[in-house]
Amino acid sequence: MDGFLNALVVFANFVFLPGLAYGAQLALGALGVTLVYGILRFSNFAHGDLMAFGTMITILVTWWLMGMGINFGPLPTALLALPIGIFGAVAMALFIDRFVFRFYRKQRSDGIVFVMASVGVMFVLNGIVRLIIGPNEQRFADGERFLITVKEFRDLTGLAEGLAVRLPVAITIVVAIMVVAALFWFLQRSKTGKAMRAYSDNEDLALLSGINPDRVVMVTWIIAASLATIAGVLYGLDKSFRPFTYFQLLLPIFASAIVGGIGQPLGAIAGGFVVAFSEVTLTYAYKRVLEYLGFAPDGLVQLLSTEYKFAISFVILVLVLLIRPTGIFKGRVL
Amino acid sequence: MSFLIGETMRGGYGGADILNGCTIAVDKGEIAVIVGPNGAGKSTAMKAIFGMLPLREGRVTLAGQDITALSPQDRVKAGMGFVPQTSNVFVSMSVQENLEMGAYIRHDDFSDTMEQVFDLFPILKEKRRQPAGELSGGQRQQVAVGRALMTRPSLLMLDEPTAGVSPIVMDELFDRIIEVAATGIAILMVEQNARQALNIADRGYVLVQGSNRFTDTGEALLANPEVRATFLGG
Amino acid sequence: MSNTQRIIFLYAGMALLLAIVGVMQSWTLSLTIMNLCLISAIMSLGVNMQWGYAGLFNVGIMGFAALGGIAAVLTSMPPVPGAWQAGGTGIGLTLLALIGTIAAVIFVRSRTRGVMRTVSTLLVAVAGYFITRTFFDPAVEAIEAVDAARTGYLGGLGLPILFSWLVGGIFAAAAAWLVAKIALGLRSDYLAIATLGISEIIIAIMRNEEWLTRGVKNVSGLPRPVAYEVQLQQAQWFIDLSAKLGTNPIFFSAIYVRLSYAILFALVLIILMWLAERALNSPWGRMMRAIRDNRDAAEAMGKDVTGRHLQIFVLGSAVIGIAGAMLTTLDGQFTPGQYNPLRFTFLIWVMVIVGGSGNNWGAVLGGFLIWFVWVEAEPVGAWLMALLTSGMAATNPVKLHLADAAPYMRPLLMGLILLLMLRFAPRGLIPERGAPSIQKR
Amino acid sequence: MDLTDFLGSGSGFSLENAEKWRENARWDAFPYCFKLEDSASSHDNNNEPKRLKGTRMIRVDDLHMHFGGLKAVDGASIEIAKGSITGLIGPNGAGKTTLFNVIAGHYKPSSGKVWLGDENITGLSPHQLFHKGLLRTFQIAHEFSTLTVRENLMMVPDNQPGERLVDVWIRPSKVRDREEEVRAKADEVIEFLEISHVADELAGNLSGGQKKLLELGRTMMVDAKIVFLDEVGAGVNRTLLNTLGDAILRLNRERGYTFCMIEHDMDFIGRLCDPVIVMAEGKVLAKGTANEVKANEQVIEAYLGRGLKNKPARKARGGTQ
Amino acid sequence: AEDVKIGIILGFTGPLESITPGMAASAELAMKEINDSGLLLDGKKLVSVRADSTCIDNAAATAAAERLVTTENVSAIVGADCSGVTIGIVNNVAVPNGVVMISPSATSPALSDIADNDYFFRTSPSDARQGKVISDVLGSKDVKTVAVSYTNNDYGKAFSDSFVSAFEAAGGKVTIAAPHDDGKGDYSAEVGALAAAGGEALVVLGYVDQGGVGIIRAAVDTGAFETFVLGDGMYGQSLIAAMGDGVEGSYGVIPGTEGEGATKFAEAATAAGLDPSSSYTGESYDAAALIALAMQKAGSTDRTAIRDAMLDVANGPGEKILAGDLARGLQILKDGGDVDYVGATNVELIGPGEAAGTYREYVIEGGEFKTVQFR
Ligand SMILES: Nc1ncnc2c1ncn2[C@@H]1O[C@H](COP(=O)(O)OP(=O)(O)OP(=O)(O)O)[C@@H](O)[C@H]1O
Ligand SMILES: Nc1ncnc2c1ncn2[C@@H]1O[C@H](COP(=O)(O)OP(=O)(O)OP(=O)(O)O)[C@@H](O)[C@H]1O
Ligand SMILES: [Mg+2]
Ligand SMILES: [Mg+2]
Repeated sequence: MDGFLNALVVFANFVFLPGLAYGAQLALGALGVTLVYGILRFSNFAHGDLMAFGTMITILVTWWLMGMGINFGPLPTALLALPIGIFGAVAMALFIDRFVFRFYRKQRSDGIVFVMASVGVMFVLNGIVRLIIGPNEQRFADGERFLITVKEFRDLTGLAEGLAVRLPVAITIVVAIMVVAALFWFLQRSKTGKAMRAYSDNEDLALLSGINPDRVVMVTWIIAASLATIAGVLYGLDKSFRPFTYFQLLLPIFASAIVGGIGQPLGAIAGGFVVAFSEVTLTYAYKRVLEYLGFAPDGLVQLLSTEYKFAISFVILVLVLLIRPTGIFKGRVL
Repeated sequence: MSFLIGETMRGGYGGADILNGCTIAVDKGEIAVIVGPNGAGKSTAMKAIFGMLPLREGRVTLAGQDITALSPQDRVKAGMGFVPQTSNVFVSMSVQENLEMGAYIRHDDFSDTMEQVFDLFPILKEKRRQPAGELSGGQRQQVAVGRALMTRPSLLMLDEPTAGVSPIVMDELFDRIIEVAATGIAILMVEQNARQALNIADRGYVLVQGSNRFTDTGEALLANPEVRATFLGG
Repeated sequence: MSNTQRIIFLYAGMALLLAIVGVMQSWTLSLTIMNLCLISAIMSLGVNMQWGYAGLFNVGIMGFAALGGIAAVLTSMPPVPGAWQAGGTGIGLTLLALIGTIAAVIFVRSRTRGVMRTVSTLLVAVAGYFITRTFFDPAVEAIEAVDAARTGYLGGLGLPILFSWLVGGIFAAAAAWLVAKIALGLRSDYLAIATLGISEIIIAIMRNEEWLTRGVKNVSGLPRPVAYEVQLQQAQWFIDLSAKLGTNPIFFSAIYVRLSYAILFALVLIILMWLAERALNSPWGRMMRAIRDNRDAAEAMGKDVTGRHLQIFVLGSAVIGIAGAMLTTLDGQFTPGQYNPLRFTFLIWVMVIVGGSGNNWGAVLGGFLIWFVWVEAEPVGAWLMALLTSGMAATNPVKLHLADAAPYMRPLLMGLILLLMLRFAPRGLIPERGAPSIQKR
Repeated sequence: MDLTDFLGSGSGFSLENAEKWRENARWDAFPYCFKLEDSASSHDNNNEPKRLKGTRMIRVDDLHMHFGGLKAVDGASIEIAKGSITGLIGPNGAGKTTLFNVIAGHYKPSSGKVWLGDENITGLSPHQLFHKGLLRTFQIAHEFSTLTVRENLMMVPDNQPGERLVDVWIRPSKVRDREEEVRAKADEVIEFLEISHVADELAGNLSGGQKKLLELGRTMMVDAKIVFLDEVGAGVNRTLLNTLGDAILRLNRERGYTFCMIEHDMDFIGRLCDPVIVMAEGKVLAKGTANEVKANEQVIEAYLGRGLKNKPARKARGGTQ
Repeated sequence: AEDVKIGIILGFTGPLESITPGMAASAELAMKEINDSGLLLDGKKLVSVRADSTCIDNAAATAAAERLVTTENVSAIVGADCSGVTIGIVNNVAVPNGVVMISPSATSPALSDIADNDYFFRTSPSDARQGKVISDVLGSKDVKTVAVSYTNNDYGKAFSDSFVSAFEAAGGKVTIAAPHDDGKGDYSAEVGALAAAGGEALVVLGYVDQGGVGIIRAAVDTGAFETFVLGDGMYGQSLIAAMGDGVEGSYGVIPGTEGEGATKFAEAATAAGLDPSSSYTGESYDAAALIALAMQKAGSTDRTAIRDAMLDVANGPGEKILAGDLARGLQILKDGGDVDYVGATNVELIGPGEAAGTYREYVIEGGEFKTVQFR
């Protein structure tokens, strides 16, 4: 019995929880991407850098708060600073929309032109963030890091293996669930949400129904920028903040959004977990788990070496798309 | 002075003008029908009246107010409803949501109106949960008209509402349009089922190359042999 | 301004930019930039075929460029006899086993139906996998052990590196064929992510299959198709020639080498451009645009959409592969680590779109211009920053911070220029002929 | 086929011109796209067209097409005789378009078979069917929006050397010659459809009706065995539609084309079609001549209706102007 | 006297962007020291010109280097950082134009036998030796099994290879040697595999501000390993700041001298507001210092003359010159004497111009790096 429990704990500690954490982090990022994708109909390459921008502001405010001696008990102070970070990111997003994307909207440009414009924005944000906070890793996490550490878990249960649960991860998962529920409700049920979907479906007809396109766009950016900041801050709390890493996150985030089905909030969540778990489960060496279950494998029982983790997540992705050509949740074809 | 007047409208899509000084007017409680060959500029005229095309010349007035400068959304708020000829439904949204979007600017309870639309087009009630993109061509057309009716406009503009609908539904539709007009709403429509349409029309316009060729009552146009032969298919 | 005039005007402008660099900075730099411009232009031409002609959203450019790169290694590097001795047989057997497995799978599939078919296919495949591995693993280990620090791989064929440009095209075409078979059924962004994924897989393989590519240890010292500067500097004829021209041999050797590359690259570009223009302005190009516009209708009009997509995907990828091989040739080394999506995929896309997708001249111009900006954004950015801070006192902390941050002006400037260009030419600098002035989307 | 002889003045469209044509010969002198024997005007006997009645062309066997739970086509079996103009009518959503889509290879049926002559064509792809002489139009126009109208037509003919890259690169003259022919043919079709003034306009910019005309025009570019027309008439001016009807008749009589058309305009159906098949709810409801069908109670109930209810009231209100 | 330009080409944007500013600043620190002394070639001043190698984009790096050499007319170059771009620049720019280039951080063995016409040098030690040193350290602690995680580039790969073979030759067992990619978001998969393979310690051969620290963070979070053995790239105050107790008791080696060179450099750097423990700062300082000394020795800023004087000043015989002591070195050379530059990292250019290096073994105790011994 102990063997089984130990196997379970090992699996949970090294595969399930990390996958869950990473998946939730990707999912939050993908939600923002998928929203812009769904409503404004282009893939926003600046999303990673928008995440970095919002997080940067949050970090600066957090430092200031810390300097003032303010903290948030066991929770990270950054959560206090988050609203201001969100505000900053939203302001930035609206500013960008006003001076970049609006023009193309009026021109009725092709989707691809929007994408390229977002690449331009990405470069600019890239520069701005580095100009202000530099390219280095920044730490801003305080408060408790663990809900339970490996050692505490072992002492508590008397098992040979331990299980660590990190507070930022717990927060991320809770937030991800709340956000997706809210977003889903908002888009499917609320009047504004429906107006947004209508706008994304057929701009002209939306106009004919009296929907104000500027408002739809504004709301979209507000939500997307908020999501970006939340995702960025939670990610930074759990791992660390480095502009370059945030930019690199773009790829798995896009993968998540697309494999889940473009424009589908639930898909973004599912996609995040598919990507995360395919990375973790397929490259994990199952030797220890099997040993606890009473087998004695000679090798590491690793399906694929970790070099291929990124590649394997894409293999899974391609496979998913071959079975469901428009993503897990039947996204749109633009 | 009619309720809606599009006066000596001139304009196009950038190249040569499509509208060459045509004038369209309709009064409350009246049905006006525009007919004409393909590419005559009928849809363009509708768009111009709705503010979706910049006018180089001419003006549009609604209830005596000059609305030439108003944006389409503001025209919706001013009581105009429009069913375009093509892409006139939200394909990814369900039938019911399409109708709800029609009522977007209404803040009252619009469930009666929706019931009325469902009465008019019973098939839509059956398909209320289905995405409009999966409907048959005629069903889509019904959704499009239904959506416009949901606004409860004081002026309803229909660009070929009966294209692709079955005879029985077409009759229903015309019946309903007559009823709607009887409640004091102005109706402006473009039709290729011209004989049926002129039959119920108070006014008819024959548009050719962006200008008025004939303007008369529906009956008179129907009786005119030249119009019949050249534009109504004999 | 007519389209032809516009083309001439913009190309002249581009030439002027390069000339300005020549005068203000140096001619070697100008030529260096131009050589890369030529290669970028070819890549961008390849992408334009896929996107501009047929609307295929390929985001796997990186993978095809890398395949071109590895072609350069496999064609031109000398074989490593030790490695062949150690693992050649093993690799040969692996290949046989692989072919055997595929044959067996095909055989089994032709003889079975339904569930049995899936089950037996799976069984045969798994068995084949293990058999292959038993040959493969020891062979790899043996090969990688042969002087790991310097070789540790099989090496290449030792042929002149110019061949590799063709081979690169063929490699990329073969891979594209496979990718197309798998993924071309997908539409727009789903195809994009699939191609992106496949290109990541290609790179992962190149980085990790050391026996073939040396992996992250890189392969350097690829032979050159043109002379080496150092040798030129010592050759008597060259010294005489440069004396006659009144230049310094070191400077002249650099110019000479870069010019030789430029001529080779330009030749390739001109040939490809001729073929591409010819194709685009023919009924074939018309058919492609029709397919792009409405695939269902094209299918109903008797066009084999899948087949055509396959064709253009393979052709476009081959062009990218050629450019990839050329790039590796110019670099003189193969570094799998350098293939990242930003530089090798998105930058190329920027070239195509800024230049004008659907128009070969536009795409090529985009390749030139964007590469130029990519390189020149750095010094110009630093210069701007210096200008910006020149008014501040030398000890001003803001100035110090900004001076340190000068490198980040590069992305900033790059982004701004990109945004400006898109703003003033949203359909590209040289838009597609008669491109949509369609009001509705 | 020799077309060029028939190229008229090539002048652009003008209304005066068009009207003159109309007055003169009611289109009879106007070339379709093939060299046709002169024949009596189809208008004289348009209710009883003579037909090359022949053997079976298309047979659909107990066809089912389900979308999830929805049975769009639910066990339809129809036959289309060679040389006929078969009408297909039915209420909106009856499954007519879906049936077309299955026959034309856009959907794979859930079950059932489709035969072209003696050949089982179920599940063949649209482009394969095109090469077997099966053409179709789309109910919602599927123009190539960034191609000009002429290019839209010119891309249709198959086996163009210009569509093979190798020929493009090494045999330009062959390509050019063929291109000339195709262009000439396209111009004829354009003139016939009264859209010469927009021949060089991008198809995306056409009016709704013009797009439908273009849709029909594409089927005129090649020799077809059977053409499926999905509501070509919807949105097309009735005068022009009559002309199209004549053209269809002539193609049918003189070239032996088989047609199957969906249409909601009963006059049009009545003038052209024999037999008429009525579908409802995915099944075949009735079949017969136009007049038989018009008299069928069930068809009236489900499809034709009994005319306007409000019309008398309306008349009473007449003259409010 | 007029200014002498020195190029600094490092990856200011791209994957290494967080360590390159410190490297460049260190090189500039050496230049400042020399300028302040006023002794270089009758008071010539060194001016640094930075250029961006991007670390990964060969083509852009070549163009940037080309600009340094042909436009800015630099006398010599400090750089580049990553091996790939370094090779590219050496082959396509430095050698053809005859410019000395000293890389502080490119470690690839391929650079050892490059046809460089003697224009290329590096102050970073070859990894082959370091692998052996770490193996020795483990031996002395009686550690028998370890797992290895290395950064997936030529540095990490070669390092790991040399370590694994040294360790196995010494009777140890490597349970798994798995690479990690820098700049990625998540390392759970890698740590999962490493943990499953197990071992008494985890040997991390990566960068402290890149994936290396990510691996350690994930390992500490999941309790996979308690002791980490750190390669030179992992040394840095930021590691302790980031991981706190997590790395308590871990140990590792960095190139370092027994003498005061490193300490002196640390002092000077700290005074200038730099973090001396950031990766490759000492090597960068040394690269710049060597160039200046070679100029002084050659008595000219001619590119080839610098090349010819390089080995003279870097190696014995002569007066040993430490970091922070450059003025003295310049003076000796000016007086016609000989120097043996030791610098911050105990520079000894051997054979084809590479550093031999000694290593400092340290252990992390009480949140500080404590020197154990030199190897
Ligand atoms: N792709 C689809 N997915 C789901 N349902 C569909 C789809 N296409 C058609 N349907 C449904 O199938 C039924 C038949 O549609 P079809 O288009 O064949 O009708 P139709 O007879 O052509 O009608 P109309 O005269 O209005 O064009 C309709 O109820 C429609 O909602
Ligand atoms: N978006 C557009 N851009 C450019 N030209 C256009 C556009 N839309 C329509 N046109 C042109 O304007 C003319 C009139 O078009 P319009 O749609 O008004 O015709 P219509 O009278 O509604 O015809 P139909 O009965 O066929 O719908 C046509 O010749 C068409 O080619
Ligand atoms: Mg119209
Ligand atoms: Mg239909």
